[in-house]
Amino acid sequence: MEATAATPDSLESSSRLWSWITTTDHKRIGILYGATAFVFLLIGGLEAMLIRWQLMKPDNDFVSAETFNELFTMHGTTMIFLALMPLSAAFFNFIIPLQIGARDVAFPRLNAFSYWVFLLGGLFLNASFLFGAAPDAGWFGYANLTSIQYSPGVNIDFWAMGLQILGIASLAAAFNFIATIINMRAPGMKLMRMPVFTWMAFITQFIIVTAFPVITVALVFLMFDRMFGANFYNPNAGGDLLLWQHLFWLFGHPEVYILILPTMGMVSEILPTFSRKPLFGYPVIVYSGILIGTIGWGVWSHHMFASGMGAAADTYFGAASMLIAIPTGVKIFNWIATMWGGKIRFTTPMLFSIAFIMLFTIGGISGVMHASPPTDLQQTDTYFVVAHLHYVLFGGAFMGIFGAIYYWWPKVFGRLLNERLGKLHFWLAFIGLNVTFFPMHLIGMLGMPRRVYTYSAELGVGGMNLAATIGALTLGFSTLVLVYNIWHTAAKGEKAGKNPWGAATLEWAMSSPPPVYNFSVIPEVTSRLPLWTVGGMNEIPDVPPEPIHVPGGSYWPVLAALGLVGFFTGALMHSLWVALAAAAVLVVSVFKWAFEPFEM
Amino acid sequence: MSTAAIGHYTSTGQDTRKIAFWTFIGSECMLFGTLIATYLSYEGKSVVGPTPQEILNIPLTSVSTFVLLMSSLAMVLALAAVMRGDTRYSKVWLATTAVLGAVFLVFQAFEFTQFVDEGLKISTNLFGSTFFVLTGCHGLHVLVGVIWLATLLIMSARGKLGPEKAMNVEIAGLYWHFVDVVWIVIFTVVYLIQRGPAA
Amino acid sequence: MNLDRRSFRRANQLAVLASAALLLGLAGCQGPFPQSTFSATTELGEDLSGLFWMIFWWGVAVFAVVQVGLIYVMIRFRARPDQPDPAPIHGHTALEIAWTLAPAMIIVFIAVPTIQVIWKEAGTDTANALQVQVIGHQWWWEYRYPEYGIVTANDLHLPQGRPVELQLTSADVIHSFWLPRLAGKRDMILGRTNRLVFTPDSVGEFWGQCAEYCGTSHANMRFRAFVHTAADFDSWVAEQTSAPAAAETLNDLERRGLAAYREVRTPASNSCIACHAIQGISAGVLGPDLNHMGSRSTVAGGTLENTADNLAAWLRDPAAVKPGSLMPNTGLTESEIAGLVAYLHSLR
Amino acid sequence: MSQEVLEKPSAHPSARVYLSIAAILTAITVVEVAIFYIPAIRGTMVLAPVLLLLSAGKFALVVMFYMHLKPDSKLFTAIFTAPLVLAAAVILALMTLLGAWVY
Repeated sequence: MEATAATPDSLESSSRLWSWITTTDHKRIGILYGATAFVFLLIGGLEAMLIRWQLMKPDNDFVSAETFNELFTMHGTTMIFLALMPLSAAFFNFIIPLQIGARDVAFPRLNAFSYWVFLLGGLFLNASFLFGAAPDAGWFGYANLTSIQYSPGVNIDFWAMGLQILGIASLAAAFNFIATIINMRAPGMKLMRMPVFTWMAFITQFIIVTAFPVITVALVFLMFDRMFGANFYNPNAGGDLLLWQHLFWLFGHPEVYILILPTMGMVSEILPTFSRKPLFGYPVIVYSGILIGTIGWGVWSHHMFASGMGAAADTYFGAASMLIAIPTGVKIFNWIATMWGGKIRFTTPMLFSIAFIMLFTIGGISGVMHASPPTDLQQTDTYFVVAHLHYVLFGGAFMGIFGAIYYWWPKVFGRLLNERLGKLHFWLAFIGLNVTFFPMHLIGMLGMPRRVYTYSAELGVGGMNLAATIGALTLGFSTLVLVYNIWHTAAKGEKAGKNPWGAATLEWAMSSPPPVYNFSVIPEVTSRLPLWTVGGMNEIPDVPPEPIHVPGGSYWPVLAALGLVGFFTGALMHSLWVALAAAAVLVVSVFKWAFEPFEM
Repeated sequence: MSTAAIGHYTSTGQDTRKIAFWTFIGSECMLFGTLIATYLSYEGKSVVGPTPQEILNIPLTSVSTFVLLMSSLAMVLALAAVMRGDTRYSKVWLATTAVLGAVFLVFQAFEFTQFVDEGLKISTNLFGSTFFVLTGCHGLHVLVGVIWLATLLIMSARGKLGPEKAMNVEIAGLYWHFVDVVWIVIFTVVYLIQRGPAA
Repeated sequence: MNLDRRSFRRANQLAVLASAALLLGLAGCQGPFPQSTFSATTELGEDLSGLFWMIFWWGVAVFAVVQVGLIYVMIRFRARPDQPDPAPIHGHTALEIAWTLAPAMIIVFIAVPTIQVIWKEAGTDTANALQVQVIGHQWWWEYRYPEYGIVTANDLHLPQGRPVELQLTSADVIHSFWLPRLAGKRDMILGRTNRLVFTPDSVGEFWGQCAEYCGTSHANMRFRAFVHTAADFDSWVAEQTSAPAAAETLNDLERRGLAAYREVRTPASNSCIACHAIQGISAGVLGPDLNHMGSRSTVAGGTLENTADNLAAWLRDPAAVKPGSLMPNTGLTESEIAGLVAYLHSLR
Repeated sequence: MSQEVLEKPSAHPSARVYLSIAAILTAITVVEVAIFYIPAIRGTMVLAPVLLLLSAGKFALVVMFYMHLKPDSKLFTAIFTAPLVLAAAVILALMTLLGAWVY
């Protein structure tokens, strides 16, 4: 999806492709993240369609058991690591510097490195399909099914190393954004004057920085078990299989807050704009976000209530998991209060944000249902949990992200997406989502476990599975409506001025798409809603009074990324030479990068 | 924070790289924390093979702990020298830090080979797996530190490490001290407090 | 602007109607659900579903409050032409406290009964409970009754009225024993023994399935539980502990099957006796115990009814019935299959 | 983390301070190893808490003085101690859940 270039004056460079490969401009890296993540979203969606087609009727033989197991593993891994997180990262990259009044992120080349490691990691993971050895132990990959004894193929090596690479990309980006948000805010923008999207992104980065090391260690243990015969997950040597589950979910639950907090930030930007009213209870939303981030670290074992940890652990983790419903509930009430007394315009972003509130509430409630350990004994590992997670991740995260795509599209590309096509996309997605996932609550309670490639007719859930498949096809088609909308408005879309929606935050203070230096003069803010407050910020002239130095591109990040991923490829191939050669490329690139004159 | 003039406006008056690096150190705390948690959770659960009491060499590791402590001292003296623009002592102390780090690595390599000879490999038992991954990960960090210090030494030798570059040395110092602090925890938790049933 | 509101309201009603119809229509027209969590028949199962319905109705209440509030706000405060910009309200502390305490109260109402049920289930005494060791294998179930010295597979037989304690473990990867109508689920992990205690109250056949993804044929790892009256259970035990019929009493078809069973094939791991156990004939432990296999309700880990042609289809090509099955295709001839089916079904 | 204008640069301590700290660290290490070799304490339950306290002392000394955390802005203290506390909590939680407190 070759995006239309940003304003012509900002992107003069010899060849367009090379300028994209060596770009260090946070806006272009954001577009790259968004485009790549959207392609992976379509791949993940295709996997979902195949899964639903196989489960359409009992004892179906559309795909083999092995293929189905690869499909549901890759659907989970792709949607979480290759679609949802990078789509959030696309908005982090493009919008955060604009919202805090900065010219770019703190370390532009590190930002480029993060993107290229992400892209190569995604290709590395999906290359497994070419070798007919796609990962097939679930996105969670419980121990000792992933051991060399029970998964002798390279499937799990692709999966474990793919996640390691993607982990490095997320960590590198997280350090970058934390430094950017702390140190590059415009004068006058105290922390409590930052836009809510930047706040939620800030919390998300701290969760990434503390959660990803845990899964990195768990994956290192798995790789040492598989490649060097270590005993971390070997019960015969005294190892405990629950070590993997604890380490994975210690990362896994903060991970789901990494997935949802950015979207809560997006919705908190969209609702005030289309209600023409400031966000209700800004400090409460910020503190409840922080609370969600911290309590999120104390609840991981609610994924393990059936593993027999004992009554004391179940009691603590059950109570702590229920506790998280309170800050989430507070946010939902604050969003509704934002709309209360407002002047609500039902544009596409607004529709998606309202649907986010509705569907995330349903997901939150079905979540509380299995926060209680005894009820979880019936619900865990069934389609009830599949319904819960899709209501919070699709109904929640993706609806919010679709809203944000329609909301910030004019700022990124200079043209508005077509509203009528947008509403068609919304209604198809809203109906498709409910038709697909609401019956799954019932399918789960009626006895269908998760991750089964088929089920018997006597189970009695054939009809509802058929409905879910029809709903899934509607969802698939709705996403294609968005693709058509993008293609249709690429040339003919309505031109967007500086502030097409009349929003209040800094990113709407410059032209769309923004010039490469973002702000002709560094903005100075005196209010949380600079564009809505009289004297809220200084005047931003269209032409910079004195020339602004814009750092050029650099090819060392992409080379370093190639070196890093090459090293993992060498490890996968059990070839020391490939690994050493790639490591050499990485080391040389890092040194060249460190000593390259790069004036911020 | 007097080490480097700040080129352009920052919200907190601190150096952006230093903020990013302290975040990195926080993240590394979680990495080593998980490794140590696994070591302690699995301590005493090995079914077979040499136990910590039988195989750990306390005198040798006490000396290597002392070596790493002294390298931290050398590091701060190096930073002080770079800040005062004293090129001679910058080179002396940077070299001392790097050499002490290398000595620590030699001690560790010797310890590893000795363990393997005495029948403790990564695949032998739980103790072998957790011990080698924990101390190996720390050793890798020391190696990266030694390479980083060597680079600074070369920069200083070429006269490109004046007081205006002191922040580079301070950040290298943060990394080095952190690696030393992690070893302090490992030395106590793994070597001195040998929990679990004696062989 | 009008178009948006009208299309919005009509489409909204359509969505609500569609979801409601779907839910009611489909739920009603299905037959009985053998693995439904709604129809528990033990005290443990009733505790679990009691908690579920309690939380469910709290959920419906919260859902109603949020959706009604949302829909009211959308209709009441939608933008009217040339309406002045609304007053910029930033917050309201009393409201914030109110809707923090309200969810907190609901959480307390949910948490207290939850904790009671947790400790009640953990504390049930198992003094005279029937001990059954349940061992998960890649993709079938092994049961052992130490009290009676019985080893069987896939069909779990239990007496009515007597508490039973299942000692759950696994022989390979992690499985999860899920018997919705009697006991909920509990993971089966190599190196640990988990327990599940319940008292079957009503006689009948109850279906269960593995709930933790355990490899290629995770979907085919099913089992059935049979609750008998005390008398029927004792006769089942008697039947299971009886010695197999002597070789002479077999008719010649069954005898041919016994010969095929005993035959050492090439490679040796293809021979039945390498993996299976029949009293006095073979003592293999990798595959299910075949003593009294004829009296079992299903074949191939609970996926096929135990009829002659199902058993024949299974013997002919195990991987077709259970993909990835560890039972190799031993290339049996049709006559060997016919003999084996007759012989195995003779083991009542 | 309120916004401070360019913070007054606090001078880094003199070499003498660093040397004294190095001496203390060495002393503590010697004490730790010595305790390890005293049979009276070795087998008892008191060994672990004492050694943990001593190493915590060394940890604090290095972090506060060599890493200059004490005089530096509270921002760095916050960024470092939050994950540190979380890591300690993870260690205790995992040891509890995996049943490591058995003696």
